[in-house]
Amino acid sequence: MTGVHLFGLAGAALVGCGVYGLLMAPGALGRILAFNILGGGVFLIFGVVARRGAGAGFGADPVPQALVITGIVVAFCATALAAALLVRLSAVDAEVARDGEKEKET
Amino acid sequence: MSLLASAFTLVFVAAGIGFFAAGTLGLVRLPGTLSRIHALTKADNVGLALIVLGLLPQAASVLDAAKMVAIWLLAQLASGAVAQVMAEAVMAEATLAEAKDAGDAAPPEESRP
Amino acid sequence: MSLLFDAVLCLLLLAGALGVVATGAARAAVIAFIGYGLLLGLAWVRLAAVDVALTEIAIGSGISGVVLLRCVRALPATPKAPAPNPLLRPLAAMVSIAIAVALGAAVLALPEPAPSRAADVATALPATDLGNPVTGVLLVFRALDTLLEKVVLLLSLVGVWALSRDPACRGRPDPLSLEPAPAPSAFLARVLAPVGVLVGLYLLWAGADHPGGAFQSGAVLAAMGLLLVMGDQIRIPATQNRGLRLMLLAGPFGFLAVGFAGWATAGVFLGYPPGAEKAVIIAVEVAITLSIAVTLGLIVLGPPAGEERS
Amino acid sequence: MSALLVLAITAPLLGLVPLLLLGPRTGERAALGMLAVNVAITAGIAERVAQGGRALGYAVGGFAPPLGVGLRADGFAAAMMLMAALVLLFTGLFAMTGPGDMTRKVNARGSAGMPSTFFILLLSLACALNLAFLAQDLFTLYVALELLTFAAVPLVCLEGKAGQLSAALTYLLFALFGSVLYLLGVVLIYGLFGTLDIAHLAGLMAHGAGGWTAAAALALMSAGLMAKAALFPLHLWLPPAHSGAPPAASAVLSAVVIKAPLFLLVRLWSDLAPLPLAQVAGPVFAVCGAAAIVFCGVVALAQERLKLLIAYSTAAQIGYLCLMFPLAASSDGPWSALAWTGGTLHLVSHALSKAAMFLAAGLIAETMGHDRLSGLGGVGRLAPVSVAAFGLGGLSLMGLPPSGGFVAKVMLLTSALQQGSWWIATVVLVGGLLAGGYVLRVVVIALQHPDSDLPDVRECRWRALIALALAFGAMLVGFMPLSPLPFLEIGRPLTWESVLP
Repeated sequence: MTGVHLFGLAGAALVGCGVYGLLMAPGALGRILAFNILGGGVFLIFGVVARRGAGAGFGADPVPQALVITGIVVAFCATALAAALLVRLSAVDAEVARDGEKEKET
Repeated sequence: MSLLASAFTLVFVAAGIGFFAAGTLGLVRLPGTLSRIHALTKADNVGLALIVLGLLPQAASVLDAAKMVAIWLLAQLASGAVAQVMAEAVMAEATLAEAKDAGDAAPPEESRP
Repeated sequence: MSLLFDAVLCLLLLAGALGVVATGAARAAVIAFIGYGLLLGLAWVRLAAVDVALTEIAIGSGISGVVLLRCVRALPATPKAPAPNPLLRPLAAMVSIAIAVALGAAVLALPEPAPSRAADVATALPATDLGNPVTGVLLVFRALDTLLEKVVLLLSLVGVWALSRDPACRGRPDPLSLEPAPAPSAFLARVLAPVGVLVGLYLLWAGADHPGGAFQSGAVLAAMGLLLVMGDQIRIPATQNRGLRLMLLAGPFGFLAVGFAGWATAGVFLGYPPGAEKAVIIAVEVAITLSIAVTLGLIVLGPPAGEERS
Repeated sequence: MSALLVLAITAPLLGLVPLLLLGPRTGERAALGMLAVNVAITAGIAERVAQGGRALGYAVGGFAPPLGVGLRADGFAAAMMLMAALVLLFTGLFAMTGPGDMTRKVNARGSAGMPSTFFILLLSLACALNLAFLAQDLFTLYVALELLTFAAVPLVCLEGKAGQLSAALTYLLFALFGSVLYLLGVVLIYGLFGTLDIAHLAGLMAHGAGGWTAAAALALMSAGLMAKAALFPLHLWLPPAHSGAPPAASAVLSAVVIKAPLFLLVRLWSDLAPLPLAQVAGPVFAVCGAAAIVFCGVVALAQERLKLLIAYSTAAQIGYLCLMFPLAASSDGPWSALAWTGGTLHLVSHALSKAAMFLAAGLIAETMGHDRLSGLGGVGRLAPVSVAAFGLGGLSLMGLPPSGGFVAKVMLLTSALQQGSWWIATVVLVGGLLAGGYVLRVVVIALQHPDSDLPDVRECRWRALIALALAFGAMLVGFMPLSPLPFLEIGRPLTWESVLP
């Protein structure tokens, strides 16, 4: 058992955590966070693959590293879009609820 | 020489970790946001300073050492300013809560616009 | 000794992830997530992937954290969505554990010696004159992915802007913090921002040969921009501002232009002119850093609030 | 090396510059121009593939796979690209600010053109789809899928209503979950083989390398693609998202956006996976497909709103492609080739007919002010062209001649009968009956004598003609001979030999 194996197992466990969060999170924000945990686990496994492929004078295979960097940015974009959707949805819901109450009063 | 440097590093980093531990303990155990911020910023600043100081002899070049000192300075600046901002926010919230309490004490008909 | 360190780090990572997933309170979960991101950055350093570590800490933990904290502040304290049936909890836990175990077994069963492209990269890298192989993969060997990922970034900003109340998506986004800014924020912005910009530019410059590069630099620059906004040092720009839009387009379309120019200079799309590879690559990096910084900052600021009534 | 492949990906992006920098009208015209250019480029690619009888290839940056990223157009990819480009152009024309839109009163029920954001998203979709059809690198395909998601999700909520926003959020979460699963599979594949190029991987996997980990990786990638394509049982996000969007957006979402993950599913299982593995996986897909056809078909019959009905019909029709997998993976030469042609032809004809039906439904809803089926009696008098477009598009769903759906379904049916798969043949027939039920229900209502006075409005004629043109397109596909098409087979099996220098 080496450190690299440990990180591989940790990545697998993070994926498990993320799946649990996606299944059981009470709200959309919880699901967004779980998606990020899940993504982090997948990236970490990719990092382990990269580290195992060390050679030719590099500490880790550079191709997976570059792919992970791209992946992190894409995951950020997804998080940002989902968060913005969630905020707008809750604002619109609040408006609808307020209008409903007003109608009841009149 | 290298033995001496290692001993120096060991002592100072250990001391720094001690301060960090104390700061974290304060964060977890102390009551009230203000006292927590106080414990955290004070202890962590000293802790970071000790760790940076302890690591200086290990730096490969003067430039690396300068980078570490710069990290310490930046962290000082950020934590000091952020602590101030947070403290102001806590005070503002407290004032708001007081005003709200006073409002609630008044008869409900009047508090409605 | 280092195995012990790795083991402790893995356990902390796991605890952080469980904390995020199990915490009911939204704000606490987000703060736990930021801490988890920092730990993940450490794990990347241990895996000899410093470029990824910088990206994870700057974007995966830093800017994502700000976006999520803003989201928490804007949401009502009590979510209306009902929690899933607690009876399902053991079932979900079992499914998750099964997935984790199977995946762990798959990771341990990967072939030895591991297949790798490191040798290919090492052979092809000297021709580009770059010292950092990750930058080489991102900007030369797999430049198409990087170019399109810039488009993804732009598109996610378009998606955020489309959520504006104003159908034309014009105006300025809502302010980030209290107005007027508290004195310490203004002080921090004035003192830290110049230093931070310097750090960002250093990351960009160093990225050709050492860990660093456009993403890491762009994230730091975006953070400095947000700091200036929070400290009332600069005004949030309106989304229809022509200069702003040019900055957004500079990265993806500058890159695309270099790609087309490759036909003339190197005979192939996204090829670099022989002899001047490094100079052109750095020019592309400057353009995409600018766009990344502006786009990230604007994504954090959120949809514009509509045209101001004068 | 064919530069057209690069242009197919980059040309649509060039249209973003005027949209983001110039006024909305100029940007809109430039976008439509770019969509037309995209049709020309994809037609050029299809023509070259047909002429040369072999696939076109391009190594981006001059770095051949596995170090670099390769683009490759075979017959199947070229057909899909041309279809997608046509649907996007027609939808763009439908959504543009047309004559009369600017002067029309706000309160009159007239469709104005869509905002600039719509055209930004449409062009990005064109880029993402072309990339998904051309890229031969599993990670580049991941980027293509993400690009597709980021262009598709905002389409759902362009009007910012509460229902649309929540449908968009659900769609985004499903799509992201799909992406992560797909990426996890990609990571395992890289760990096993050290390359992500499909042609290289197919060669490596053909000898059974990778063992159960490779099978697990393919399963993960397929599950991710299924979530993105709304394949039963992961279809729950589709009906609210596709029915809530504005008509032009619904049309592209239902017609072409879900086709990219389906296309990749076909790539994965008929080009990448070794045959023994595909023979194991085939029946699983077929069961999912059969469940989709029957379950979603019955639910579509029970719908009270026209757009929801069409959306459920999309979820059902996706199933036909999945019926193809066990038939195409059998070692029974000509009959498996027939099934493969039928399944892929179904992707094309469904795209054209579904786009026509969503556009027509949008016009019908706009004319009547609602899309409740119970209140649509007699709408055929107000919107005759739209109802005709809806009905002609419906022919293809029902599998009646002359239509692309007819040809595709007869091919699947013949192959199933020849291979003795009675249950698949039964599902094809039952699905056709269900589709007949829900399409005819709408047409009968539309042609009824109206219950009450009809509103004094007319359908927007030129927009209805666009829908009709798409429906005719779906019919034209029906004049293909009932045999495996040589064009779709060009460039199979996958290899870079004689494609790249």
